[in-house]
Amino acid sequence: MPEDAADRTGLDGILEALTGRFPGAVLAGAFERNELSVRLAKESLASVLRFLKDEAGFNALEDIAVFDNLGAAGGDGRFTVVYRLCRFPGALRLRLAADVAEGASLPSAVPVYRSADWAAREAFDMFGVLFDGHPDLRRIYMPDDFEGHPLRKDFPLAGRNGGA
Amino acid sequence: MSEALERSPFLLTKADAFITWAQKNSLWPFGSGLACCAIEMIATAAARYDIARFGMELFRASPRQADLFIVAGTVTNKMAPVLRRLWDQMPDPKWAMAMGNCAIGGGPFPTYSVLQGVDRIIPVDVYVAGCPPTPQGLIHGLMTLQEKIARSHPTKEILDPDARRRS
Amino acid sequence: MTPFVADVLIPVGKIVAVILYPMIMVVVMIWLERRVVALMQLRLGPNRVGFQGLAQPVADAVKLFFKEDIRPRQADRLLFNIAPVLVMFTSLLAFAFMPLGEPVRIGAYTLTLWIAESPVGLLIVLGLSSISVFGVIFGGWAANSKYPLMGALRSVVQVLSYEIPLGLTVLTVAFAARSMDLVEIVRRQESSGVWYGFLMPVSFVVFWISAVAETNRAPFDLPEAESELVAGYHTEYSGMKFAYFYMAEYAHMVLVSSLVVNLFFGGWLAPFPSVPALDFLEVVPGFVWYLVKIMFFLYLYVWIRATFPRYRFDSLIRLVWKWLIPLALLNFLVVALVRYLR
Amino acid sequence: MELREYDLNMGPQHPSTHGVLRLKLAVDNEVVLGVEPVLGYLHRGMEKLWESLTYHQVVPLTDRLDYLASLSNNLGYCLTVEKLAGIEVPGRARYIRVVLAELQRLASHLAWVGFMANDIGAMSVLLYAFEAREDVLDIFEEYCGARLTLHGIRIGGAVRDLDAPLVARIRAVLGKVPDRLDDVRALLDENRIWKERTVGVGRLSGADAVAHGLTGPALRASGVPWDMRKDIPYSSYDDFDFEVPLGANGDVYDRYLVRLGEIGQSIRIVRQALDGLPDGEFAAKVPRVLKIAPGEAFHTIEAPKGVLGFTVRSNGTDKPERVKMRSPSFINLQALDAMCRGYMFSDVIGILGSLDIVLGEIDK
Repeated sequence: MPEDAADRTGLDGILEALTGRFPGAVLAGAFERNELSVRLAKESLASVLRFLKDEAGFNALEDIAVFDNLGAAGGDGRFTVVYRLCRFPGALRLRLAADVAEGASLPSAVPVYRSADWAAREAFDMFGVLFDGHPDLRRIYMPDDFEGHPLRKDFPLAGRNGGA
Repeated sequence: MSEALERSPFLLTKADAFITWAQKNSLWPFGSGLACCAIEMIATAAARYDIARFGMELFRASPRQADLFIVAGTVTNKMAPVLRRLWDQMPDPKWAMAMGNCAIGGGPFPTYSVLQGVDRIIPVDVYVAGCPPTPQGLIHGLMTLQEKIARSHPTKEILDPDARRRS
Repeated sequence: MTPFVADVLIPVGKIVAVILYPMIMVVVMIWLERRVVALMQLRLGPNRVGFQGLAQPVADAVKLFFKEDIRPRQADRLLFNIAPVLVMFTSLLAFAFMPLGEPVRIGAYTLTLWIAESPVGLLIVLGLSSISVFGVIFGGWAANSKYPLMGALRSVVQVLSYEIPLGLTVLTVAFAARSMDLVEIVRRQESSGVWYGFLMPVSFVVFWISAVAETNRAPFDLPEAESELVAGYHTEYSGMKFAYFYMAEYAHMVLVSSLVVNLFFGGWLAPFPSVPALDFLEVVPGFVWYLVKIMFFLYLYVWIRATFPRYRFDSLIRLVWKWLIPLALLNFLVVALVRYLR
Repeated sequence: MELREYDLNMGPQHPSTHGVLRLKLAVDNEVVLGVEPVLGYLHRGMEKLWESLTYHQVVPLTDRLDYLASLSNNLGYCLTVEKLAGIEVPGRARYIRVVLAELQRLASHLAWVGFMANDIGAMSVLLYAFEAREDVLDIFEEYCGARLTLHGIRIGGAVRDLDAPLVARIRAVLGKVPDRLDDVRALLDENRIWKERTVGVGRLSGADAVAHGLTGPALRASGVPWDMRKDIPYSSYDDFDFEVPLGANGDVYDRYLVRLGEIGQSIRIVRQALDGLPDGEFAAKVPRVLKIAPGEAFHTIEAPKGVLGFTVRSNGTDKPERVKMRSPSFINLQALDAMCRGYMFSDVIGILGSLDIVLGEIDK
């Protein structure tokens, strides 16, 4: 991966800017595989995303991934919601992670990134993570009368009623 | 008249032979594809494998005009009622073909949202195995279906309509 | 020649022949279209059923005959059943006025190769072909579901707006031949020695384009657009009713092709009557020439269908109102002036 | 009698929704007011299934995501696992992967041209494009035995070496595809009806495209030069020189031109890769039971439909704890509503076709 050196300075600058602007929010910042990974408190998510898009130039939200760490040691929330951002010219990658307890909600990214709409609906459908501020949060894959959230660890692979 | 059916007089078998000859040589498939098998179905209808030679290239988009329902792809629980209604909309002498392992028995997806086999909702005449079946496999399945139609007795049904329900 | 034979046998024979003629042409047309489109698309087309697939249309017809005939419960019973009949009836009836060849002398009796000859034959054929639109409208509306309704609405607008250039160009031919009688038009082309297709090429082109649009064939096949409206106005039809629509479309094509041949390419005349060197072609009977020319236009239909994509609805209407109608009017003016100055 | 618009239901069984997609259209006579796609009719629960399979067993299932470009899915997943486990892929294997991925892009774009033209009414183009695609599928069949779901790229490399006869065969097919493509171009490029149906239809400006998160040919047709093979190169793509075709005003016609341009570039890449094929192993030694230390990796590739990303999280066992897939068609389809407003009903078919979506990848 040739872009090691040049990238670090760009990402370093962003880490300082983030910790400067949002002192309470940024819990941890680390460099794994030359990607900046930042753990945030979920309340500050909307403002951090707004800052990253407007000032830091991260114009594309590539993916919203949710991890169910049921039974994993520690961690204040059951679900970890990961936002993957990318800045187009210069191709900088950023990973924002926020922990959410079961049943709790976190601010939605739709006002900032329009492509978060369906990704959030998928996260809700599969995990039951609630996003407040989302235009119409309802199931995207499963039929509307489906109970339970399939991708949770405690949901059986073959489905509750034996996958009739 | 029904005991005459048992002896299948010369006149009736001749009529059967003619009707089934027509039905088997003008099988219009229903142009509905679900997943990967649909692409192989289209490749079978395309230039190189060309099922037009058997008169089957008229993929009818409306179920009303189709005779053969090729279930090509994975049937999910959300799609099953739609599939069942499409099957009911097709006019009567109709045949169903489960193309690909997903349609036969859920294929590589033993999951919460996949119907484990389309024969749970519609009566299937021919099963074509493969994931996806090669065009040659599909044509072999179509040939088997043609043989099955050739053996059927449509006149018995016309003269004795509730024969199917009894058998 | 006893009056019985003259008054009953021959007319009945002619009527049966004129009914069978489009039916046979439809069967040939179904086979021809599937084979020619296939050969244009690098594939073979039906060649397993009967010799080279010739029995394919027969198999289709018999199969459709034995299909269950579904009428949706919410469909309007009367209109749903009338629509296919209307479409088929008008196409077949129009063939009665189509002169298929030179009158044949058998002993004392001259057998005219058409059923009816009327001074306004042309108007009747045009009137009948526009009545078939009612069949499409009834069929689309009666099925009481959205896609057929959209197909019917599109067909109404398309066929009505293409009637205008059709009528105008036909007028120029009537002008040139000074009569509306189809037989007279052919005779006039024979006597004047030039076919109107070459005399008025603009009329022919405008007529041909609106004829293709009139029969809802590609690239104007919006009412039964396969990829948009599922199957257009005959989505809800199955079995024999659908077979009627299917055959009526081909019958309509054969009708329009024979009209084009009759008006612009000298019905049963051997090619290039004015060129003396080609007189040896006269030995071939008129009916054969008539068939050859029709086959050419039917082939043209299939060729167009295999090459062109489909128009969008508004560009279709823009084409006729902005281009075809002004062109037809201009052409009519020119022909009228030429007639006046002559 | 007041006129009111009615909603039209297109799908989940419709000749031109490319599979089981359902569109709820609010239509005023023929003008589209709004489009709401309904998904889930092909949701097979892939991500749940992957959690109960080993790393190697997941690869054949990725074939069934974007079933028109199965090798690209394999490549995306395998690169992510290699990044996570730190597996070093030998040079020859990287070149073979580039050859396979670009041939797969060729086949996918050819299938797209066929379906797109068929939706707009030009039936013969479908047959021409599929005939060219059959030649490419013959190579795949000879290389790994399958036509559509190939499972030809494994963790650590490829399934088999590119021997000399196969390389010669690939060069022969690369020679044949362009003139089959010329037939397609002759039928469509300057066709008045085709241009009337596609020029200016479904227009999306560059800024809107980026805001909607569009990627792939649909984004590049709006003039935004973002191609993962150039910006974040992977599997030694930076060794090859090729251009990224761009469109000017982001309408259906530009997407058509961009994809045809990409076919030409893919042929160029494959030729360069075949010429410069280094010798060595065609795959790295990867243990049959692959256990990866806990961690998480995210990697993206330029699939024929757009940026295909995989997030793999491991927990030390031989089964991934979670595999999340970023599907390009899923994000691209979100922009359909913005593109279709104000156009005619038959344009929705053209615009949906120009996005080149595959339901297996959207519904997972």
